Amino acid sequence: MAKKVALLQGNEACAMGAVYAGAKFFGGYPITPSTEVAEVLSIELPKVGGKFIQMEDEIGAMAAVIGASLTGAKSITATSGPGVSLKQELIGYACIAETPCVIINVMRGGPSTGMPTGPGQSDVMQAMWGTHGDHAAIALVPNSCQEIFEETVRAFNLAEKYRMPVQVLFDEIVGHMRERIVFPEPGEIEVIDREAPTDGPDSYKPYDATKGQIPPLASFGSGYKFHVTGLNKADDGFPTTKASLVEAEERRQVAKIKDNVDDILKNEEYMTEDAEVIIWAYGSTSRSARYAVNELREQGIKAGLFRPLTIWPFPEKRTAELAKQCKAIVVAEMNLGQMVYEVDRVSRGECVVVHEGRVDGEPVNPGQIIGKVKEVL
Amino acid sequence: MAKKVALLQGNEACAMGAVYAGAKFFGGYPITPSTEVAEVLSIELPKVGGKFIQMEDEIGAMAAVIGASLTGAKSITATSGPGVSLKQELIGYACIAETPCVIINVMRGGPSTGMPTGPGQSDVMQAMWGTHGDHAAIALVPNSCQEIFEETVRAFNLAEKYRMPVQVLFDEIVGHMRERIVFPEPGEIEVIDREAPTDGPDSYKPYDATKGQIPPLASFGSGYKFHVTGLNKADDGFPTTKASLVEAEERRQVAKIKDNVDDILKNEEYMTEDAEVIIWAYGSTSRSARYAVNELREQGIKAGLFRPLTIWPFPEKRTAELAKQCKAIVVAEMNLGQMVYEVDRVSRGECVVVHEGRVDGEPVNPGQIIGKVKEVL
Amino acid sequence: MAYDYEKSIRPGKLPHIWCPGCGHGIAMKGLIRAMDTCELDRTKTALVSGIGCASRLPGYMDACTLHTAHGRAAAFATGVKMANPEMTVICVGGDGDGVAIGGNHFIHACRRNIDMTYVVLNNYIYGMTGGQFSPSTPTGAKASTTPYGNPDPIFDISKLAIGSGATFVARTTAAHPREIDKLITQGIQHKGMAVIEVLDDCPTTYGRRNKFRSVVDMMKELKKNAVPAKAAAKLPAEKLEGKILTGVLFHDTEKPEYCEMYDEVIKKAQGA
Amino acid sequence: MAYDYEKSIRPGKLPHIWCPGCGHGIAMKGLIRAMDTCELDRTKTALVSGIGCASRLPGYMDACTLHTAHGRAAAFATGVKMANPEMTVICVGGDGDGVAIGGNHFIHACRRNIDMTYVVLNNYIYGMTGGQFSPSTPTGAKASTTPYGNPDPIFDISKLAIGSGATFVARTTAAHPREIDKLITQGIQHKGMAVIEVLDDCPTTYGRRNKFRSVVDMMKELKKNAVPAKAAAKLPAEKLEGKILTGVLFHDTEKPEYCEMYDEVIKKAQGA
Amino acid sequence: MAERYEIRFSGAGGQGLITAGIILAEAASIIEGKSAVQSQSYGPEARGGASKSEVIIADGPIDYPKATIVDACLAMTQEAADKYAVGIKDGGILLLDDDYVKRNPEGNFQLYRLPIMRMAKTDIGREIVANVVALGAMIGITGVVSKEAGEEAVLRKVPEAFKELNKKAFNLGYEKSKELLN
Amino acid sequence: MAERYEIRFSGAGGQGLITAGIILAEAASIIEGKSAVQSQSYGPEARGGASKSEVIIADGPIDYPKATIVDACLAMTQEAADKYAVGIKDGGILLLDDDYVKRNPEGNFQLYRLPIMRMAKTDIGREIVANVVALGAMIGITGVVSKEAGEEAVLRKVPEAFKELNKKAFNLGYEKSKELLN
Amino acid sequence: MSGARIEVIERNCKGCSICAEFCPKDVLEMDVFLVTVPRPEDCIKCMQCELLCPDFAIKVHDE
Amino acid sequence: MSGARIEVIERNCKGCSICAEFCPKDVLEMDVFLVTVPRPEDCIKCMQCELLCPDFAIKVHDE
Ligand SMILES: Cc1ncc(C[n+]2csc(CCOP(=O)(O)OP(=O)(O)O)c2C)c(N)n1
Ligand SMILES: Cc1ncc(C[n+]2csc(CCOP(=O)(O)OP(=O)(O)O)c2C)c(N)n1
Ligand code: SF4
Ligand code: SF4
Ligand code: SF4
Ligand code: SF4
Ligand code: SF4
Ligand code: SF4
Ligand SMILES: [Mg+2]
Ligand SMILES: [Mg+2]
Repeated sequence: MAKKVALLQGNEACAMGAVYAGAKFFGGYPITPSTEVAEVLSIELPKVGGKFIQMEDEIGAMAAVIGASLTGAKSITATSGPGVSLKQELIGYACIAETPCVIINVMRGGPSTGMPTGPGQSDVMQAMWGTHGDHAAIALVPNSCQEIFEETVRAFNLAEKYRMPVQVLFDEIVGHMRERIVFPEPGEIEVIDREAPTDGPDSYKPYDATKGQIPPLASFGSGYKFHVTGLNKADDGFPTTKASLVEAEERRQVAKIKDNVDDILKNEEYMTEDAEVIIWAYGSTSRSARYAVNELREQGIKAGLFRPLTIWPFPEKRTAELAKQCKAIVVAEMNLGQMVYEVDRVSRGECVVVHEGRVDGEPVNPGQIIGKVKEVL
Repeated sequence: MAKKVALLQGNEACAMGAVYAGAKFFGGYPITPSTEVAEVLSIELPKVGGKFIQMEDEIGAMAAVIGASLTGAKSITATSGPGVSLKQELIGYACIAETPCVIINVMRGGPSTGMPTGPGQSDVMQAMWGTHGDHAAIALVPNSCQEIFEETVRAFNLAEKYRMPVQVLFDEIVGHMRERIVFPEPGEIEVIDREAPTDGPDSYKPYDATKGQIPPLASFGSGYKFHVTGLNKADDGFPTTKASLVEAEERRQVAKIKDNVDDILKNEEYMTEDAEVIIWAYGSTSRSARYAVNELREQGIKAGLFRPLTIWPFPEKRTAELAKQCKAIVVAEMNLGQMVYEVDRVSRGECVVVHEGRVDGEPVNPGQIIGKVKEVL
Repeated sequence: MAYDYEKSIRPGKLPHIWCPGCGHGIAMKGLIRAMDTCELDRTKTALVSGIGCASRLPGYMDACTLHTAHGRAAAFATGVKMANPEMTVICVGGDGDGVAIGGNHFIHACRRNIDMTYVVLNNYIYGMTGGQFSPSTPTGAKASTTPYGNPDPIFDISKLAIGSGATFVARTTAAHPREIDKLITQGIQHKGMAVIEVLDDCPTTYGRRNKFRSVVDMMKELKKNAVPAKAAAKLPAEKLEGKILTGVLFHDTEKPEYCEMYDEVIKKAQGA
Repeated sequence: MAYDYEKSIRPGKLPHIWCPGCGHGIAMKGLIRAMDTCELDRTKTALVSGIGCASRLPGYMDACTLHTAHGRAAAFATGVKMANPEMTVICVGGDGDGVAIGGNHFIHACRRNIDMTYVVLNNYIYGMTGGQFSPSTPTGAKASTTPYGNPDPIFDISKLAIGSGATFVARTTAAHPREIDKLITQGIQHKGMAVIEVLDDCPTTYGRRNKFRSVVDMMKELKKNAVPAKAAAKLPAEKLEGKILTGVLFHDTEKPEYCEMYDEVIKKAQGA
Repeated sequence: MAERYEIRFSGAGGQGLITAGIILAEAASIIEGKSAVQSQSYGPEARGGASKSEVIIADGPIDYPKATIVDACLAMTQEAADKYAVGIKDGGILLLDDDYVKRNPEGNFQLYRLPIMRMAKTDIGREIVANVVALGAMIGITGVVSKEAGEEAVLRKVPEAFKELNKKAFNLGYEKSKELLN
Repeated sequence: MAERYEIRFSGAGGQGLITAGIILAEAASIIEGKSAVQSQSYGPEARGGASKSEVIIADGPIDYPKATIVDACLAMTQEAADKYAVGIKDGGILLLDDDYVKRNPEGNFQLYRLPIMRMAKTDIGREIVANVVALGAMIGITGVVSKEAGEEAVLRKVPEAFKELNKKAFNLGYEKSKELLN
Repeated sequence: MSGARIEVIERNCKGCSICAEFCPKDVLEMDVFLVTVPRPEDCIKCMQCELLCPDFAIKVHDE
Repeated sequence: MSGARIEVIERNCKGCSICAEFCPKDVLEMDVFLVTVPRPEDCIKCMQCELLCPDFAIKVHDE
């Protein structure tokens, strides 16, 4: 039987991906250009017995999402730059309390209110460093409607598997454009649920490292009574200031990502084998970059594309390898220079690293990338 | 006549520095370990006709500070990690609206609520990347009570001169410890006030680049009628989506810092001339580092200290030079690795760059730094 | 006869961005008339707003205008007023901006009773983002995020203002233009926190979805449902079902104003 | 006779961190008695708090306990309740946590009338951070940030709850221990948003600064100023100067509860 | 890239041109199995005056999702014509509403004019279907998708009650455009 | 580093030991012109049970502001003694309240005992000055600052009305400690 | 009573028809996106149109 | 009426003296940081002490 297909906006695909992943709770506050994610989920979630709530602000939305997740419901919120900035404190809470949840950031232009209806890619460093204190981060950056669907599912999987908030960032261009989506059949894409505790209610400890780097999380209401806090805590979940316990917990929470990068990283390469210049790009910009690579190849220039789908943790190993192989890396982003700092760092001076960007609300187009490539060669 | 001296906490020194710099408005919300800054200003500001207001939360505090600054009052807020996370959206607003203000972050331990009474240095990357969208940042990191006084004055000067928010970050250790302070006489330290417009009210444009990279800012109530917004704007202050205008404004706001790094950077070096290993440290950790350097030198190891007082913009040039000169750089910070990424980046593989940190609420002590130095040599 | 609004509006800013029939324009005219009645020196008048269609209003006005972040108008305004009490401070914004994300700053400004006038343009919807429900969207109504009808109970914004300590609270609608400037004028003249709720309309995102054939129907509905508070006092409860009480709802001249309270602090500090 | 509190408290957690004489401990006992009276299954009971001394309370209780970020208890609790309506949700927190930084979540939870019980331990100060004034610190009082006396007017927390739509609102004090559990019990049994304000004391950061010789004096003051709302109704205004009305202040059984409203949404969505 | 075909629909907000673009994209990608990307521009936040909707159709995958050089453009109002009848390729197609666009945009294109709004109002009796009339005309002129695919896509999008109306509108636009070609 | 001298005051919160540390630091840095750094530990947020206050005194600048190895330590309660009478250097000084500290901490130090609380209560008549008695004793035993500097620092800190009381308390502690030394 | 001169600022008028609908004397009429003034002589200067126009697009002048 | 057995949990008692002060029968007395029970026989079991103790440190048992 033929698969279900539809022409969907990226934002709509994101919502459908969440439903496919088993989302049962959305808490949000409307903001351009992310509103369609909420609007579609307000239709779809109640159909599957899920809950949609529009909270009083983005902070409340993030709080509700964490609270809901602690009852076992897969939870998601969607917003844009200003909302993400407001959520920073509670994103840190989700990290330290190790609560799975998915945060969609449909990136618009500018700092502050900026350019609400214009695209941008200027929140990518914030995705790693936005909240205070030490913490790990996972951030995904799809570049098509189909991929937004799939990466939203992957975001839920990673959130549940690693017990932490996962951000999916895509710019307004992919968020609002429409493409054909082929809906996967149930089971066609793996859907991961958080691990249930093996211990009984009496011996259960929510952060028991002896249960593995990612201890199982029980659900409120399921017979377990436990404590969750945003303070530094011991393995039993209760606040502590005992140096050894604090240090161990904080290091575990960062290590659980560092030690599993290969499972979390995902990227695509196009004509990189013999490339002398690599275009390093993600999101809608990577589409311009691919277009540029084709043009450049036609002109006999050995260009290739490296496209991360996971930007946090940073694809350090592969980027470093490519730096050794090529003459130059052109980092194309719709900003004034963000991921380029990471690319530059891991390249260790092995090749020229340059940035090509813009922040005027227009996409980084193939022409300017081609120009930059010719400039550096 | 002998100068006034007193034994003050770092937090108290910060408040006195603000008064010296001419602060006339404080808007805040209490949070450990920064409360003494507010408490002292609640005593001192009304004495000089200034205003102290405790707002309903940190967001309101940041808003009040920006609003007050637009009337011409030098304005300041003081908080700690969780509060800084909440302020992120409005820090971006202060950037794009180019409103001078000073934000004190007395750094505590952990993400989220973490360890309120424990020290940390885990908010330094957030100081650059915490808010969404492209923007510039200035962040200062004093390491003694006297220096907190002086750097608070410098923070106001830089805020007024460059029309932007300036953050002063110091950890709980320097914030709460007491040392002798020698109060400078009035005029002994330069105090800079924002440039007044030369144009009359009719021709005045708040972002007129023809007036220089940092256009003068008029004050509400002084006879000028103008518009301030957080949207991308033209030079007249009104929102625009015209690509060329948006791009020009955003680039100017980042360039004004890039082009003036030498004026903004400040750092101290100790025994670096012949150093084979450089300890790169700031805040209280730099005091441990200096102690370590002395010990190491006694043991015949050529160690030196590079101590930035300005971490944002990043002291790129000098760090790169040192990387060329030495065998290894040990970046010591009370975190799991933050500024070390920047040091690593600009070192371009010229020397070994390692991190020595901890996040258990205890200071990074000289012993562990010495150990690390010996390990890398 | 014909009123001269233009002298209060920044040259070249009209036509404004609001949709055909948007009630915000009617309220803006009322605000201008009130500012004229109070003879406000525009260089000493700050118009502060958050984000939203309503919040675009200050940008058109020839004054000290501050278009802040979503929900933060009252807090920015508090800073402006505290730092320079000479200024007349007027906040203008939507229902979402004022009492959804802005709720905390709104109620605390009311509590402090700081001398400002807050004009809420309540079109019971998030207009600018395309019509999601707001805390004042009628229960059961259709919005882009309530496809099955709105489950949320509403805030009575005026009641909230009274409950949180504002000392002058009044309400009217876009269909009562003369009352708009009358009430805003009283609000500006009142020393303390004044909240004026103006019920208006968003034909684009609310009207269509909720079966209003045109903006005119929305205006007529406002006209029909408005009952002056004085008159209402004499009516039986059932007669007030679904009605909107208009006019001055609360007025207290006893509670001290915040900036004056702070002047006392300064006196003590300097006296000591 | 002697009440068995221990079975509700996590083993080894006593003595608690609160200072000698801190009223929070008295309120905690009342909460335990109420939870027992309502025979709450602790595995189906969520105790949610923000940050502050009061917010440390859930950590001692043997239940599903959620110690959130400062001011966010009501919002986290809303997520818990919506996602699993089977749970009994009780928020506990201080005055600062609840109505300063937490004000917006507090009033919106009241507006939605979601089925939870919010116990505000109002010691009219920010205790945990060392005694800065809160929105309920009496005007004129001394706090670490009001060296010249507090210029801020206060929130009447119960009035705020009523003004924002809560359907059960009651108040008592730490000096009236039996009333604490009586009112919390009613709050838990009430279907909808119940707010119980318990006025207690912070001898460490408020008492000393404000010339209370001891915590006992603070308790006596609470006893002295409390007037049952019913009795007060019959007293002349001047007799009520500086008094605290106690007991049930507001009770509405008409307004629909939020989770039930949302069940209707689900029915429609699945019916369609 | 050769196989890309770019179409732009422009006019006043509320004229349903975004829908026209969506229907065309569905005809191409869902019904004819080609690749298609549809996108639009917005004014401040979610609203604004003149609006445009673009559809890119190709046989292979479409990388760059925005218009590069437009093959065919529709302008329903003067403002739209002035603002969006740009970046059209030499010899490209430009269809204007005969009543509402008085001034022809500068440039070297195959220019066509149809009184689209009037046709919708008078011939069909409902202004709101002007976008479908326009769609029919654009398909007729460009032939980027088949008449059948276009018609089916239209019918899939509209509720039962309006199918006939829209079918008439689509065909009217299609036929009239064919007449222009002869 | 040789010239560092580290002193720790510990006891129950509210016994005024932070003040004792501050007074000592002022005596050293403001009055005697040495370098001094005073710091303290806190419980959760701003409060908590046993508390400590540390003072580091040196002739030159003080880099590391926290204790490395303590030269002299005061413990006013058993809890404080158990928790904070650690990291004291071999042969270092430890002063205990004779009534409130029953168990001696392990370690090789010069141990001194004085009934500090009792002295304050009975001899001076006010428990709250126990911290000043303790300060006098610590200065007497360690000689880290002169008696005069200590006394002046105390007097600078207290309001007129309490100067006599505190002077007596300081001297009492100082004298009694001297007796111990003989 | 004598009529009035009613000025329509065409570039501001968005054709919402509020003025026409609320005019008690039917002085105004809509021409699709623009208001017109077919019967100025009937105007009683109640000012409703000017007060209610959201777009600063209609003014009632004495004549 | 016969007195009661009053149990003081010493490790919980913080010596706030609330129980002693509010005891109507003066059954309790403070010894600096701890409450003592010099006159259990006078106890009328009003439970005030137990109800008001913030520290779960005093219990009134039947005897
Ligand atoms: C922090 C933040 N969250 C959300 C938004 C998106 N947003 C802009 S305006 C608005 C609501 C506007 O509604 P209202 O205040 O009622 O004004 P109206 O448009 O209805 O006049 C929202 C949610 C934003 N700009 N910033
Ligand atoms: C975001 C944030 N801001 C501020 C603080 C600091 N803080 C912790 S508790 C508290 C106030 C506590 O007062 P209250 O809620 O009345 O509880 P109490 O301690 O009086 O029982 C504050 C301001 C914080 N932890 N997080
Ligand atoms: S969307 Fe609604 S509120 Fe916004 S301008 Fe249009 S009509 Fe007015
Ligand atoms: S500080 Fe106040 S509120 Fe906190 S525990 Fe002590 S007495 Fe209680
Ligand atoms: S003034 Fe009154 S009568 Fe005259 S046109 Fe306007 S609405 Fe009609
Ligand atoms: S009310 Fe104003 S905008 Fe509307 S039709 Fe009349 S003149 Fe035009
Ligand atoms: S029960 Fe009553 S009488 Fe007995 S000790 Fe306690 S307070 Fe006193
Ligand atoms: S009330 Fe409790 S804590 Fe206080 S003295 Fe009595 S028993 Fe001890
Ligand atoms: Mg609105
Ligand atoms: Mg409190």
